[in-house]
Amino acid sequence: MLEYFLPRASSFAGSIDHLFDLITYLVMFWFLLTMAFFFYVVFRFRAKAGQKAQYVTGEKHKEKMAVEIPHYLILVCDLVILIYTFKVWHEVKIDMPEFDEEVRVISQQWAWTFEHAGADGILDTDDDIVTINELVLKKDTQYKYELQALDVMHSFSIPVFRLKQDSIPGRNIYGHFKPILEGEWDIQCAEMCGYGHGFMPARVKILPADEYDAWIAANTPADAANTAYANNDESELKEASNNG
Amino acid sequence: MGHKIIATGRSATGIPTGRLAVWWVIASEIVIFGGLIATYLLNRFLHGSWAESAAYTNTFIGGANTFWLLTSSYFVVLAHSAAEKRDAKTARKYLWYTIGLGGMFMGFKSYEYATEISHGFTLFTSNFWSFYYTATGLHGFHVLCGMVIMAIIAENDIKKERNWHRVENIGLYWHFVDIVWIFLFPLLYIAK
Amino acid sequence: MASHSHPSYLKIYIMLLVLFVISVAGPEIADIMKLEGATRLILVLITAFGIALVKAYYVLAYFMHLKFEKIYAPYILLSMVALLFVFFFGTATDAMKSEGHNWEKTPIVLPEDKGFDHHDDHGDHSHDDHSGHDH
Amino acid sequence: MADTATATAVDHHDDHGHSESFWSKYIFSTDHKIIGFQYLFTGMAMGLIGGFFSYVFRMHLAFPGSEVPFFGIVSPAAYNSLVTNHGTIMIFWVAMPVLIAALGNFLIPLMIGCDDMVFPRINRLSYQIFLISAIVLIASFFVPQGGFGGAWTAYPPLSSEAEYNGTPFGAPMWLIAVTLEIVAFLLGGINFITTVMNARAKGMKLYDIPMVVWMIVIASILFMASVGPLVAGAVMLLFDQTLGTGFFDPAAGGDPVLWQHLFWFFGHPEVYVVLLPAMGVVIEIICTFARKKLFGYKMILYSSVGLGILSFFVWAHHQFISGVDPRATYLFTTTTLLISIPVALMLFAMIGTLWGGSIRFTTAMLFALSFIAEFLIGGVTGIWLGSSGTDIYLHDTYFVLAHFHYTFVPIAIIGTFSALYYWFPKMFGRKLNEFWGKIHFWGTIIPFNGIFLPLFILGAAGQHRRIAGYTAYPDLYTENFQDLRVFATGSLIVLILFQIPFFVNFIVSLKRGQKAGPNPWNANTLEWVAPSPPPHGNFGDDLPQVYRGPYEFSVEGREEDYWPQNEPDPGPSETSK
Repeated sequence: MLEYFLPRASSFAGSIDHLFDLITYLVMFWFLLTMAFFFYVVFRFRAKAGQKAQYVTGEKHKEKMAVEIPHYLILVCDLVILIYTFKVWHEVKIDMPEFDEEVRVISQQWAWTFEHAGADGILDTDDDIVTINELVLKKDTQYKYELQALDVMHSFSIPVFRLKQDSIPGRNIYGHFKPILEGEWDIQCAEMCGYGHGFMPARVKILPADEYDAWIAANTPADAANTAYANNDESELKEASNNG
Repeated sequence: MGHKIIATGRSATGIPTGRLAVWWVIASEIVIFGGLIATYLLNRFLHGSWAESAAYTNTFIGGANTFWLLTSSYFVVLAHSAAEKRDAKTARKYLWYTIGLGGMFMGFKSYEYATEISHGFTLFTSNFWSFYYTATGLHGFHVLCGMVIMAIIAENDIKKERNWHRVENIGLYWHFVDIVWIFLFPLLYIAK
Repeated sequence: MASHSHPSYLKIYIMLLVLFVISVAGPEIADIMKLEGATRLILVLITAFGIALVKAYYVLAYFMHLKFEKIYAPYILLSMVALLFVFFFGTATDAMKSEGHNWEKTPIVLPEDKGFDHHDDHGDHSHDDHSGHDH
Repeated sequence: MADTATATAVDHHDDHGHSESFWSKYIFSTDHKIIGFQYLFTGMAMGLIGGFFSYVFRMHLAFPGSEVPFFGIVSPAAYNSLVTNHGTIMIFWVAMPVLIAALGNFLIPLMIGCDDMVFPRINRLSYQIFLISAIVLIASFFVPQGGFGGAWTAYPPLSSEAEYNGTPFGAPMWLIAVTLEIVAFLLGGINFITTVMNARAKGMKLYDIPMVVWMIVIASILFMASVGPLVAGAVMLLFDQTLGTGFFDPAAGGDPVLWQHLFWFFGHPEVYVVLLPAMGVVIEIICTFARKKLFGYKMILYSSVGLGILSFFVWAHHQFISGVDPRATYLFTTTTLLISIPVALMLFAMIGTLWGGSIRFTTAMLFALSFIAEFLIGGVTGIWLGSSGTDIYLHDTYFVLAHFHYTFVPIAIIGTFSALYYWFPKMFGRKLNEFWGKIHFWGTIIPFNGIFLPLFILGAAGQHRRIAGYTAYPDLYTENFQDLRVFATGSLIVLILFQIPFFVNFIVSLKRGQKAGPNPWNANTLEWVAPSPPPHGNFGDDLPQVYRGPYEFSVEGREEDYWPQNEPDPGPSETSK
């Protein structure tokens, strides 16, 4: 159902969407059944003149079973959801597939800094490309991201990827994604991070291989020493975020 | 409050109401101190280096304080015994002994704080010391509260030979404060 | 309550004092016996925390008369302690570790690692001192 | 403890009404009913403040950048402060005082048949601390740099460092207010638990206690057991904020995630702390107006106890994606999905109670029935969020927001209204007007769904919570989504306008409402034995004695369809018990 609102731009977006659909079908079945039963009961047993209510304790075995049996069925549904959930969770958060590219995401009040590994595919080398509030990715490439926070907690959320991960100061958190669609979408911060929390938008740009290579070529810093790391230059960043 | 509340005199559980309430107070205090100790332990296991900080705490003063509290616990039990026999004089005597030992505890504690601060171990030195001051400070606050309540009970109730059950209730609270110290002592002083 | 027979308070008190002496002496004994590593740790843990538990039991059971109290009271207290264990173990998965699956804490240089001198810098630890100063 | 009186035989009860001044009768009274009213009216006043906050930020969301009537331009700082304090107020200063403290104070002594709480003066102290906490919170909006704006969860380092949150005075005051409120409820909770354990009427066994009293007691125990680590954490956070310690500062070796654990270890049981009393209220009302015995009293009781225990094992589902070890999630997902079972069991038992009944649609009953229907939506939407796989996407979106409003609004608003319509005759001796009550009911329920159903859609489309400036996000700032936001805001305004009939009804009925006898609804529980409104001391000199369970409605072979708990058995031949 989610793809009606947002395209699936990552390899695991489909799994999460399928889990969402599965839960929707199971839950909706029970929900509608219960609601229908509820309104039926409310309608059927409305007060009528001269009719007295029944005396039912709910303590008899048969009456208990009437309530308990649906719950065993609910439990089975829970188990189905649970198994599928474990599978999805493992795929998105536990598993760390072999990656081709690396990107470091640094969050701070109130901007995102993305360190792309550049041409050599290794972080912390001279050809790293540092961008602010713009994440540029190559389509159909397995990425590993490293998430850091400089000041307070933020949350790295790309709705089209169905990806979200809080960043915590004092921790490095790793994860992965594989963009499978070309396009440009929002990156949001999903954890309250102060005044500018609502105003730290970033964009993710997914380019086909050739355009991505061109972007790399155009942006690789000529002189690595000039690379503007966000944490060295906060004031500029805050300005950038205000404009964005 | 012109009339007696009937509710207070009822006892469906068989435990007098005042004592039952003290048990619940202790239950809620267990989770408060327990939460603090649990967070301390989490940090302690994470940071092996805290053992070195713990080496600077003064085991002698900590031990002396344990002794004061254990002894005061003994006295408060004797006060309870006396109160059960409706012996106001002995009960008051032992209550005041307990308060005196609580005072000893607080005195040693202040001296300990003073030396540590003069040696540069303040609340801000490191997280170990932050925990140290928070935990012992919270505990010291409870000791102080216990002393004040105990003095009120000794002078306001026992002297006038009424509300005898309050001796037992404050005693329970006092023992609990003692138990907290029994755990804080090895955590902060002995384990290095 | 008045009819129960408990052992003399004095006996309990003396027992508590003996236990207290052992718990304080634990690390000293370890030092005298020149124990190192795991044996020392076990000895200290037993003397410090094992005996703390025993002491707490005696105070609870006899001074607080929990042994003679209605069954509600010990259950109330025990359930609270059990919840603390739930909290501790639930939290220990990340708060107690420096690294885990797909995450790690960035190493922190704690000030006390640098070795404090006992008579060093009196009271000039302002509050922003903790963020990694050198000694 | 400082308040016990020795066991005495029945003392004489003065009729206190005439000789006392306004102050000693209404402000410094130790009467549990007056304290209940104090909590009720303070809670309602705070509810108006919280509701006003929601109006301001919903207006800002519907018409970004434009001036909100009665407020002005909403700056990002103001927006954050508004959402933070809206959440805090609604949970700590509305749901808890009204559902636990007001109802607990008013109902417990009446329902278990005694003259007051066991510690009346501690009870009064509890309210006074609560009032101070409310004043501190309100004052925190007016200090320099404004009120705290770091979300009601107050995650450090944002909440701990003024440099980050920008509110050097607002944040500590917010924390102090919350801590004082917790202390107030600890005192009140000890009072509730002890009263119910010890001061029950003669003959009232455990299974004769009305369900709402059970629920308030279980909620108080849950609160007491869960809040301890948070109190310790609040002290540490307060030191971090005001003194500059580093308990939660990663640079000093602290761990910000630890606060999340401390908070949610309390935060999740807290949901059930407010849910259970509302469930109890609904159960009382359903039994009375369906003229039915409660379906499975013990089953409901045990599942609520099980719910309480299980609620201590689920807290990390608020932290699935917040940096805890991903492997821990397996455990917490499992427990979270399991917790649906006891809740569903209780809802099914309520529907089972309706089955075979003779349902009278009074306003109180309508609210109680709508509680079941609306809470069901809130409950089932929790499955999407409890499942860690979908929570990756839905966490901190409007889906979460709509989900918990579908639980908290039925609890705090619908539950409170049903309780008010039901117990108003007992509180003030007159009935609320049923016609205006029904208008109020439909005017509350329909706009309520109008507010939050669109937010499910917005959440599924990926809009996050607490975002003041979604206009900065091209994917979110589309015409269709904006229509939904405007619709939700419009519904909110309708909802607020429809509260006016309620308040007018309330005030008019105080003076001119239809006079109610002691038992206007023909209910069984003990509070209906006392005169309406009950005098100080409740039952006069003869405290009632209990002979049967609280829900003996429509017993076969009896003339009336109700059988009050205090009515002695007529004889062995007629009893059907």
